[in-house]
Amino acid sequence: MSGPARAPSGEETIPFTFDGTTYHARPGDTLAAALLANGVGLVARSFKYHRPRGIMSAGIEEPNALVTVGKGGRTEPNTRATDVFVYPGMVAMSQNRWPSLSFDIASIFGLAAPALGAGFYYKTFFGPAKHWMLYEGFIRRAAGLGNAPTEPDPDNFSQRAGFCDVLVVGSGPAGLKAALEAAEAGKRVMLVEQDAVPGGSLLRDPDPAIDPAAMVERIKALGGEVLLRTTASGYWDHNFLTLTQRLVEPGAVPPHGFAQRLWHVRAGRVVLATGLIERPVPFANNDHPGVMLSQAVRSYVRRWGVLPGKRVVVATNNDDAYLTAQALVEAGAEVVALLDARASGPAAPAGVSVHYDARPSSVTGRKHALRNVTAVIGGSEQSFEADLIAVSGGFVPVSHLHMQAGGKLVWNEEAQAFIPGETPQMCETIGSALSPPPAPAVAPAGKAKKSFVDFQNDVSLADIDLAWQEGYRSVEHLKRYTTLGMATDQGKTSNMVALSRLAEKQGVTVPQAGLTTFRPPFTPVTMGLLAGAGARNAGAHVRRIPLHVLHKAHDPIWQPLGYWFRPRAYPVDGESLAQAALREARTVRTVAGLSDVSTLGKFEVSGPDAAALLELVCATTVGKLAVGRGRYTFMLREDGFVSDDGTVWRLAENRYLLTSSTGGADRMAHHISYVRNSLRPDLKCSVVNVQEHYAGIALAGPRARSILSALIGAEPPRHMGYVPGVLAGVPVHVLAASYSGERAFEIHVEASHAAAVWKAIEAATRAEGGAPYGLEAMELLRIEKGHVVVGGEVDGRSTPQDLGLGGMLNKAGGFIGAAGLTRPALALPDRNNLVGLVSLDGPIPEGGMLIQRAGQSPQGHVTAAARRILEGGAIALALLEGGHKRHGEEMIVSSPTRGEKARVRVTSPHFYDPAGERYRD
Amino acid sequence: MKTPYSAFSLLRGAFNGQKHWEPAWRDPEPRASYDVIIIGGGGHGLATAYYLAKVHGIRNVAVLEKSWIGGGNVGRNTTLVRSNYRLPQLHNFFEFGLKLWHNLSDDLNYNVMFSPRGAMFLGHNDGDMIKLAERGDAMRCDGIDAELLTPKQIAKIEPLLDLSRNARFPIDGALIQWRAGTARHDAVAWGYARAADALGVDIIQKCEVTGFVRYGNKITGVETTRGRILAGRTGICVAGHSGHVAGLAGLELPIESQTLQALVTEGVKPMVQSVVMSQSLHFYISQSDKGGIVMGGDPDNWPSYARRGQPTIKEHAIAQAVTCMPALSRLRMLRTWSGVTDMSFDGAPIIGTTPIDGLYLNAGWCYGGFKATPASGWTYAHTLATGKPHELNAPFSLERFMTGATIDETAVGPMPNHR
Amino acid sequence: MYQITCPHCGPRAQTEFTYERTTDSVVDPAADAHTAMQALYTRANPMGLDEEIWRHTYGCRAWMVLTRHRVTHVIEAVKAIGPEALA
Amino acid sequence: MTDPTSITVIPAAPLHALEIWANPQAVATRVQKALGFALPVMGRSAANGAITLMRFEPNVWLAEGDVSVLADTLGDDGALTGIGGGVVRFRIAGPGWRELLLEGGVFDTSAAALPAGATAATVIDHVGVRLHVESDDACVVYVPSSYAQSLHHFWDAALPLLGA
Repeated sequence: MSGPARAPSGEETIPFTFDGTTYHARPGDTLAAALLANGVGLVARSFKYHRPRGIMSAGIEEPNALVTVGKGGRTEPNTRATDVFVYPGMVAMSQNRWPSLSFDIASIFGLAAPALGAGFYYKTFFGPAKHWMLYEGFIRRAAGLGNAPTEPDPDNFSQRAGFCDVLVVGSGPAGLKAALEAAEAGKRVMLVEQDAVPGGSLLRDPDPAIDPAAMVERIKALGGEVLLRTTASGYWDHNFLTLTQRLVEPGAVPPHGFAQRLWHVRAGRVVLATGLIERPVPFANNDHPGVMLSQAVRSYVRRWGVLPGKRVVVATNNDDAYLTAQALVEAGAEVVALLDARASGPAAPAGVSVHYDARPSSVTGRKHALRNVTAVIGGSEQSFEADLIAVSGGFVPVSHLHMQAGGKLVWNEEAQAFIPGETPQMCETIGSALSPPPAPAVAPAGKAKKSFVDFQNDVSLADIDLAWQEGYRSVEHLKRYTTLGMATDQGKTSNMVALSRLAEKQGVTVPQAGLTTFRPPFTPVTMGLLAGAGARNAGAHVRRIPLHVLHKAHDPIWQPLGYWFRPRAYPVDGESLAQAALREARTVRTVAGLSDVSTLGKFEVSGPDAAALLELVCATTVGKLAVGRGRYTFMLREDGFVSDDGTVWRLAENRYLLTSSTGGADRMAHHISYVRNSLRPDLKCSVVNVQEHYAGIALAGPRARSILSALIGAEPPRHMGYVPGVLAGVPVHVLAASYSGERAFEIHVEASHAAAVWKAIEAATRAEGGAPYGLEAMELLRIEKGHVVVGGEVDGRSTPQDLGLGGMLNKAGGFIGAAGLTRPALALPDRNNLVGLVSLDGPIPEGGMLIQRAGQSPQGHVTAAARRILEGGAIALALLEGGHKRHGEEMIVSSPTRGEKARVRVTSPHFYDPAGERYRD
Repeated sequence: MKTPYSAFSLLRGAFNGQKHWEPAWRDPEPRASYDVIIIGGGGHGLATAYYLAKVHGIRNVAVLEKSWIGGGNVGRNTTLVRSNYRLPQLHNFFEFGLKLWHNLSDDLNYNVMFSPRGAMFLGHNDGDMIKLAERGDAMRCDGIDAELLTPKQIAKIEPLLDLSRNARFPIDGALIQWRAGTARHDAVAWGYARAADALGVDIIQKCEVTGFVRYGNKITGVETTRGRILAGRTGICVAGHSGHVAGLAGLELPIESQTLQALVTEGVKPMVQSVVMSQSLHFYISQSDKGGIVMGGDPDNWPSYARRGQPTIKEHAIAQAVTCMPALSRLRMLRTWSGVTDMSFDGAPIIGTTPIDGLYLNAGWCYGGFKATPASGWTYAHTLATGKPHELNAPFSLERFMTGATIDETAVGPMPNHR
Repeated sequence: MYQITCPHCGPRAQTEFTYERTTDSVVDPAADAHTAMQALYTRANPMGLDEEIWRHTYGCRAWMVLTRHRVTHVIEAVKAIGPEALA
Repeated sequence: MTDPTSITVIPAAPLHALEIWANPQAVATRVQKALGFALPVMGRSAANGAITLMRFEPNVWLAEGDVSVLADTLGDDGALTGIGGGVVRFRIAGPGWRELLLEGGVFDTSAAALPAGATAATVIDHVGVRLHVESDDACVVYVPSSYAQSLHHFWDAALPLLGA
């Protein structure tokens, strides 16, 4: 084509650029329509051979005309020019070419094509894997299509739930009618249309009796929801569909900040009015710019007033293409020949010469258009000078959603097409997808090597033949070996052509040859849209502790703990983390410190059977606790390994408080609910998760008792005791439990009132020379004390005996995990046991391996490393094979990844006050 | 003999229209009996047959495939190959396999495109980094490569990762295994099939096992849709459907079948060099040679045999990946697929004998079967040839669950849906 | 995404639910060790209907048993199993 | 122009979980006597001037307000447990509240599915929330305190989208 392909109307008011050149479009133009109108026929390069490609279709099935649209973080590579509407200032670029679209060096790959047939890469590039990587580097750079953006995406993506009685997909004549009827019957209706205007095939073949816009208004007036630029892309179980809605065109700036919306729709019934896709025709060079689908040509002529060619050959095996010839003639083009593969056809437009038993065999072309079409007519060849060929190889029903829904397909011999059949879901297909026009099978007339089937991936008939020859005969093997149908169009135009060839090779009918399945999505879906709001936070909101604001005032170092953030240390005067943590830990050892322990798992268990439930969940005794007493406890999984630990307190006759680790809190909540509701629904008790209800403040140190005593105006409980109290005017639970190894208390207070309590304790503590301490100091304290931590020593692979907790097991049994614990491997002497390590030289690398000599396979590893808080010297906790019996042994901790090493002596894990004299009464 | 694959032979084909290539494998009729029958023509089954023939000289072998070879999980995964496990039983096993991977293309005379581009686990906080160091140290002490990376070093490999400190999950470092990478999944199945076929193994497609031939406590063959076939030893190798096939022999397994989804985006020019995985988030991404970003996440953690995933599970994995690599936002998800995975009850595979004589089991690969293909085939062939496990698969016995010697890498216990 | 008809809340999206285990793998805390481990470590795992314990975790928090087909995903029955089912 | 849709944090109020594990009929009778209204059925609420009971679970009611009158009605058949410290209440009011709650959600908030007086527990943007429809014009959303700020941001960002 040369020069503009439509007469200027004065409406060409929308400026846009393609490869840096400014053009003008009319409102309603797709990029493809606008490019054709401006005489741009060469739009892209193919994937493998970099062959010149133009616009083949007028819809989402487009395999060739892929461009990059947008700028910066809004850049959308691989956008189909036929599926983006031009907006002012739109920037479009061609891709997969260098240095330019019209002169692409990589097109020399085309010369090597005879050696680069299907699967060639499986047969060469041998040698060590490193050699392959070298070749691969070239292949990778040559492959790919557009470039991904490198800047962050400035836009948001919405995800929204939708519900309806009837979801109609497609707003062609059948879809409009179905939607309107359902709306009139009082149903809740959603009608979705991927185009920007309703009408479907009516936009190409108007019917004066049907007014799409009026019907849409009527549906809306009846309460129906009509979503344009929305594609039903996934059909999932239980009539659940995902719809992708463009709120603005690709690359455009959204006024409300949201580029697209993903609908999660549950539909009572789904009506698929998805229509047909036209089949291309295989012949030599059938991928050249100027080879277009017949209905697409008609669309450009009728809907957009664009004439994609002036001298046109129409090639068909069905009646529909005669309408294209008619439209072309009406628009002033010359139809130089109508090639009908059949023996007869309907009446042709006046002046058009029809050839029967006529099939195109090859074309030659210039950059933006064709020059010549050669056909086999009867037995002989004939050439036509033409700049465009409009082809129709029949029609393929759009049955993707039907198949995604689990539906079956039925073969229609007359149309050589699969038609939607039965479906297990509440779903039906209506309209033209059920009745494609008759179109007989036609043997290709051109050379197989240049007759393309999958245009984007450069798969030709010869590639299909080669795959067959090499034994890749199941349709899945064929597809995978040739990459047929794996391009961004997912084989929408190639599947049936390829299947016909396969059937021909096998000497069977097409349905016998098989069919590949369609899986979501129908058309490609933007990743940011699928991520939704989660693109910013990985779908994981930060969880804020109740005293967040108070801590923030101290500008602590924060530590993530699951989704929580807790103060790790409160550095002052430019302290490092380690310095701050050591100061804080020393303060706790010598004076007192307070710490936020709000994120602990907490459960209030009440009722006459509360103890019975707790003795199932906990592996220690619980029922013997007196009111006002508590104890350390731990929980096992059913397989006998320790899953969590905490404390349990008898608050009142029939009321207990159970605490558990922060990291395991959600898991523990679920587990307790399972035990209570599923295993023992008969128990008379209530379990309430009070993790967030109570904020928790730990107060620890030699002066903790006196500080607290003054604050609550009463004697604090003795070790492992509980008293209710009032602090800063707020009711609190005071629990005497020590994690640090010092005299210590946990004060639990309703979270909404926790600030006053923290402030009072902090003030009193600071007045005594104490200070707040964070998780890092807590870690130093508990390691020195030899307390295990969930996620550290409690690693999910340890038994109570491994951790030195065996003596606390409930002798009566009956707890969850008792059975698992009896298995022989859980009692082997060489299991990993908890030990302490004392360094004989420098710091002990945390996570390092315990070995006896270099080159030996590890016998254990360091779970936590620290230093003696007051005395100095590196210590650690470790899990060591047979460790309980190896105290005194010298070993090496080795960390090759960090180049660190330490000589250590194996000891008891209790480095500090092993008798507990500092807090016992 | 088949025409060997080589660049020269390809060039020769350029002048004859590539007409000289024979079928990659024959399409034989099943014989009445074999020394060994392998149920399942996936990667593991075909590899097992290949090593039986090559290493043990047992060539009277049939691989029975109910559909088309390579159509199970070997054809529906994310092509990752690595041996960076924490527990020694696992890293030793997978490392043995990784060594086989490095020469697999030459061994099979089929380019499986194994590409050791490096696989890194990201760490998002100090706790993660210690766990990664622990894993790396465990590997290094056992002679397996692993290297800790700083954020700066990561930026050189993967500049598009969000390495800012204010990221929701800031990247504090990574543990990379340079010798790990990706391979072309279909080629692995086809390469093993072609090589096994060349050694005389019968690959029988469209042959579904419908029952077992049993004498007392011994399995002596199988009933199939193509008739009864007898065998000295029968090996189940149908990960994903192990529960179903073992059920035909009356075995109940510590396995639940779940769906694992994966996806690929439209192709773009190179943007991801290595394989990126996250310790705290549950996604993994790499870029295929065609330019598509291949990614996966957690399984749909409830039972299913449907090869049909749920969209919200995928969306969550994508959210995690886009958060870490914002440049993925405007790429488009092109294709999705699902595999049915054998979720074993400690997360580790099962390769070995069963309580039934003559019947062997290779199962429970969870979502890690692809990378295991050579090692699994090698050790399973050893087990089928000798009747005893190879030292590498000895820990992966079926009995370990009842004895308690589980190999629990993720340490979450027996419930696969808690993993 | 399934639609699960909660016995208490009616039809709801699967997102609100969590799967726990099959009924054949429930470990009775009173069972002897061998029986308990057999229950824990074997599953029928049929390519057909099975009974599964689910919880409406992010809804009414109640527990239920689904009779669900592993291939078609059709949920044939749902029954409540918590304390409320004893009333 | 209609009133915009608004998101407001309501000051903390006493909240309790009221769980009944035995003799539900007898407890229901005692509770009705004490409160002057019957325990609401699943998915509904009931109130007098001092207390609102909302039923989100088969055996548990969320009690908002002064529960002192309930203490004597339970005996050994049930218990009250405070949970108010862990909940932030948002009132979402105005013409767009139903649409806003579809963002990131999975639950049908249409008037037919969620009329005034109805209650429902569901998930919004990965957070477990409880809804109580005060009137056709407003819904109170009970959000775990730790997630409240994040969800508030999420809703604020989505406000300009209403009607788009």
